Amino acid sequence: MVTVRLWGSLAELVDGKREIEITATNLRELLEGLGEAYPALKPQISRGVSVAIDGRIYNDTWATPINETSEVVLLNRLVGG
Amino acid sequence: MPKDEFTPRTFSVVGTRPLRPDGIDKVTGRARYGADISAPGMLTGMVLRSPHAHARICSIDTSVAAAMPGVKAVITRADFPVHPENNGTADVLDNCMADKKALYDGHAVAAVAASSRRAALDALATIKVVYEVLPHVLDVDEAMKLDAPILHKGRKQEGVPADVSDNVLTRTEYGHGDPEIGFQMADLVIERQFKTAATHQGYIEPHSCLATLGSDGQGDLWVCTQGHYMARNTCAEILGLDSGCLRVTPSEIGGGFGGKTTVFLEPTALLLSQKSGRPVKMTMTREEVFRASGPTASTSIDIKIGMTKDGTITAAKGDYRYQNGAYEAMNGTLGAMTGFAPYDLDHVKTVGWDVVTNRPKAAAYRAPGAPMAAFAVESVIDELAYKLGLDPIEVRLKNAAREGTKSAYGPTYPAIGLEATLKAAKSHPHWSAPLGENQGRGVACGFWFNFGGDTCVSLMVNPDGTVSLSEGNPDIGGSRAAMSMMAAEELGIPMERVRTIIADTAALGQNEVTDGSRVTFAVGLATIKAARHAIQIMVERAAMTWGIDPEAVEWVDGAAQPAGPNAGKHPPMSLAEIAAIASNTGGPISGHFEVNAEGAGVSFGTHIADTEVDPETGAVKIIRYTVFQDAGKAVHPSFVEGQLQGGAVQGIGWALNEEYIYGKDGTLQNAGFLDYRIPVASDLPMIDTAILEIPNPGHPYGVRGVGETGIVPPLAAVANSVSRAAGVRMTSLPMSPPKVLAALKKM
Amino acid sequence: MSQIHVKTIINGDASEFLCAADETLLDVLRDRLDLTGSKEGCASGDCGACSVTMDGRLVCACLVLGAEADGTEITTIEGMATGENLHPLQQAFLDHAALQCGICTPGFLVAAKSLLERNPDPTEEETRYWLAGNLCRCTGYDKIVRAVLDAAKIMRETA
Amino acid sequence: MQFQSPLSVEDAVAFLADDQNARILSGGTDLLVRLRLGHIAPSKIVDIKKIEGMRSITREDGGFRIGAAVSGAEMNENHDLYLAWPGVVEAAGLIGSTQIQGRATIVGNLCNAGPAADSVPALVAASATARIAGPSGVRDVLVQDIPIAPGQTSLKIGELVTSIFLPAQPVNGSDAYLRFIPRTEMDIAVVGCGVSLKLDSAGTVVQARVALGAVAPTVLLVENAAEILIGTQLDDDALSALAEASSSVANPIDDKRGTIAFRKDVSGVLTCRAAKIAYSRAKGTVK
Repeated sequence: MVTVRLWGSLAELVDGKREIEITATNLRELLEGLGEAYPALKPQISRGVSVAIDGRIYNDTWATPINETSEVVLLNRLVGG
Repeated sequence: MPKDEFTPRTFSVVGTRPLRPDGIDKVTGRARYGADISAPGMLTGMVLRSPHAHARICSIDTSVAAAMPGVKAVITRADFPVHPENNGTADVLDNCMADKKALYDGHAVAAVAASSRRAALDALATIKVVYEVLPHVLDVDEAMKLDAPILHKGRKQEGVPADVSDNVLTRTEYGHGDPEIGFQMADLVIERQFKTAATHQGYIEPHSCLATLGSDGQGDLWVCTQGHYMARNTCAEILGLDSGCLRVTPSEIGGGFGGKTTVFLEPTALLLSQKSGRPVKMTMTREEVFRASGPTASTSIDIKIGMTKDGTITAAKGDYRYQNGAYEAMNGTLGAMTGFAPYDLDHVKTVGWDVVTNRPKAAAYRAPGAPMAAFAVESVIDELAYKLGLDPIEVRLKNAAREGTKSAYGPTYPAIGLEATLKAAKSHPHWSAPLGENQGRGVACGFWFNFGGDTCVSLMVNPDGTVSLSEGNPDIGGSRAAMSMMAAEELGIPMERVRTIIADTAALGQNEVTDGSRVTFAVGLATIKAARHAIQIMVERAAMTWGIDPEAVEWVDGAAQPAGPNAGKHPPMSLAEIAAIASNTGGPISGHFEVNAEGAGVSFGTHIADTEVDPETGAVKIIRYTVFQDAGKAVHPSFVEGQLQGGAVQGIGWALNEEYIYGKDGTLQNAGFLDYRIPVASDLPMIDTAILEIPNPGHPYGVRGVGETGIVPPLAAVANSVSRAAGVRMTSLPMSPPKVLAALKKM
Repeated sequence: MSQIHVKTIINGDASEFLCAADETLLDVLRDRLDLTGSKEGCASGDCGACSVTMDGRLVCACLVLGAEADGTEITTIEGMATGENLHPLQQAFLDHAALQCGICTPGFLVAAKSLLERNPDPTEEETRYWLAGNLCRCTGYDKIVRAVLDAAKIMRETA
Repeated sequence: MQFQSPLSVEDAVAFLADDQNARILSGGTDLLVRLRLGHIAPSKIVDIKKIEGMRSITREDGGFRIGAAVSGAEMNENHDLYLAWPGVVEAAGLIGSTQIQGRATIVGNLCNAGPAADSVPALVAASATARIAGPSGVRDVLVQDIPIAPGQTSLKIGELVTSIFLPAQPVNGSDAYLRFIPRTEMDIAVVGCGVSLKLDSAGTVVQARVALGAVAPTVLLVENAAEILIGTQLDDDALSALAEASSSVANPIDDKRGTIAFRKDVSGVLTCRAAKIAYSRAKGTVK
């Protein structure tokens, strides 16, 4: 199981839980698992999220590995200039 | 776990300051920018724009224009063939050509293509648009009220409360701990509201493109853009084309700063070309650039911070309300994520609001959303330090985020360079230099994420031993030079032997836009990997020539050589030697690398600003300015300095005089360089820089993006400096002379 | 609209063109004569990207009518280098990395050349004020000013 | 649109009298901007630069006659003119960038009748006159009588200003002009102030004229400035009375360039600063 930390306004969609647990070994499993376990998160996930894994930020790469001890934080999908 | 790419090494090319390969073209006027190219039979395309801030478009009559001599095509929104499914693309189309409503002064409503500029202008003048003028709203706090004029219905996202208007599209909350507990532990709590005006990226080259599109859907587009793949994909989606049929070639780009990360004219130009059967060139006037392209958000921000007598921040709260113009954007979200990012906080809560108003659609502007947030946060920290009698750098050092700090936006930081920039600032002579009468010194920190994204590089080894490198990101500040340097470093040959070009969309795979300070990091990474790929092939060719196993060959100083005593004795084969016999050893040699380069390292900077305030007029003069920033590894230090200097000066302009000024009717009053006051040479001193190099573990050479962070601290650094010089806290940008004088008079 | 016949000397070469009464010198240079080195950044004289000299006087080509060029001598960025030899200012801009995007560079070079012709040893302040009509959004002007001062020094030493 | 470049004043007058939609082109730095923005659509452009005398500065009665097509840069390069009327030359020199200076003229600055025209307060303080040619001949009028409202002048159809006359600068006389702008260059004046002073040999003011720009629809003469300054040596009391007078006569608007309160305050500040410069120039302590 991986612990996923949500940002505040996402937590409001899952009964105020700031952290949720999900079975995932990579980014793809994480994003799919979240949407299935918590349908309320689906609209935001389909609009796009970034995921910080051990302090580095990922957007798309499905195969990015996630360990049980990894720090996983969901972020709004980032843009730059 | 993501694997570390960085290995410490010594460099022979990286870190030097060679001349840029595109330099001679640019100093002789030969370089071709967006508007510098023509095509046989070319028409001029021009746009008719709404004079109203908010109006229903009742009807558009183009019949007179269409019948005029020289007019070859006239289009309105009704001529666009598809409605994109993707909300973001639908917004882009709506911004390119208004549908049922004009949402801001300058919103495009029709376009013509004609045989001359004069004919196009005359035709535009005959187009009759019947508008029903609607009430408009420009200010973010006004737009959030329930009784505000509403731009779009039904776009509120989940999480936006019912007690704000439909103009509020998103509300985002970040943070951890409980600030209310933290404020109890503070010796001093300061809460203030801040305002910042909308500013424009201010690139000197107006948007321009030359489009050809046939009735068969085959097209070519020449355009000044930060992302030609983005331009291709967006235009294809908007026009219902196969993206493979549309080839986009980027021109030299005359500045972007985020403002050229979307399309404005391109779909219109393509459609006009298709309708007229002729190439169509469109170039915005400067007035159009200001009225209809790229400003960033204006903001209203509440910050509350508690501090103990020894300078420890006990709690921090921020409410960031940003208006993004007429369509969805996420500047407020990014403000809420970045404002407190430099600090190690136990109790922090930030809320970001993204709101629409009757202003042009906000485009990204260098670290979008972050400079305004830093202005507000760093101002309160400065005021706390001042009132508690503490050194403002010491206070920041005491609270600085470092490796292992849980950031205000969530993740725990890996190795970062904030502390190093603060220490460098503290020990720099600037910090201890004496100040004169009416002068003040301000310091501020800034943070930006930096990105990677889709990237392709191809590296061709030519028969004469030179190397051609193709990358897919427009070169906005010297990236061709940086790529040639990194390829040369890796291959072990002189930089002059590597020529880098920007390939068109048909010549290389998908590349993310030149944004997010990503190019030197991500394209650099792909360049190094492509060079390694070519080296692997060259090693195999040498091994074949020598009749030994490729594992027994290594690449040293630009040549293959036997590795270890068992490989046998062979003189090294240079790159040129291997290239010369490529036809004999299997054929041409090239390396390539395609990647979605994720995991870019975050970036921090600290700026010191000295200003002098004229107590009788409120005029502010920048006396001295120094930038300290972590570059990971500066590939070309002059170009890194240039990024830091340019970012600082854009921030100085934002702090002092730049602003979008609207009349009561919602029309823009200063759509030109005369009254949109970007800094001129005589406004400024030299901008000193100190580049720190704390390697980015995610890049083979330790490179970190540097382009954006430089604009984050200056708003606050200048405001803190002016506040100390004037003896009154400045909370509204720009700090134009009337505002400063009014503040002085209130004291 | 009848066209006006104009005879000029541009970058040392006799040049004739027809233009409409409302066409600017910048329009003529870029669209009729293919001299696209002068850039249009504003068309209102506020950015200096179209700087050229007319009878030795620095002007914005966007604020001169094509018809006014009749009988004058115009110099543009395209006339600055001699064959393959760059002008010392051009070389200094390269040496100092005084350009990023490069769109303002032709205007700065033409304006700086005009400065050094009048004042071979300008101070930093004189340089900054002379160039105040040339906008640059990339560099913060630091490296541009250094390049001009350095070129001035080189030109004095080799004069 | 037609383009004409007459060789004589008579021909220029004829072109202008003949066509009310004709516009005069001298430096063109305002005309071409308005043309490009589509704010005007003249049927005829009359370029006056080829008319004899339009591009020269000549001595006349101890003063200077400045042709209507003389650029700011050319004024600045005339050393005698600068020595006599440094304030006027500096005011002309503040109009726009180096590039604009190569073209812009004080007559154009005057005849555009913009409230913020830099050279006009300096010319008014200097008691300059404009020579006007028209269908009914030539007349001379005070510069302050030319602008009558923003964008409007007292010139009649067919008339044009052919030159500006700056009178002889008296012994112990000089002038100064200062303006306030948000940046250091490239802006339109938020407040402008021209001051012209004559002193006696003891350094006491015997003549004074103060004019303000950008704080009213047209240039303002601070009528009681002479009363306040004459007989003083610009002591602190005189200066604060002057500042007060200047601020109270200013009648500005709020716009994108400044607020009413700011413009009134800064009118007083600039008047004092300009007066001090003019005073030290007149005393010969500053050249």
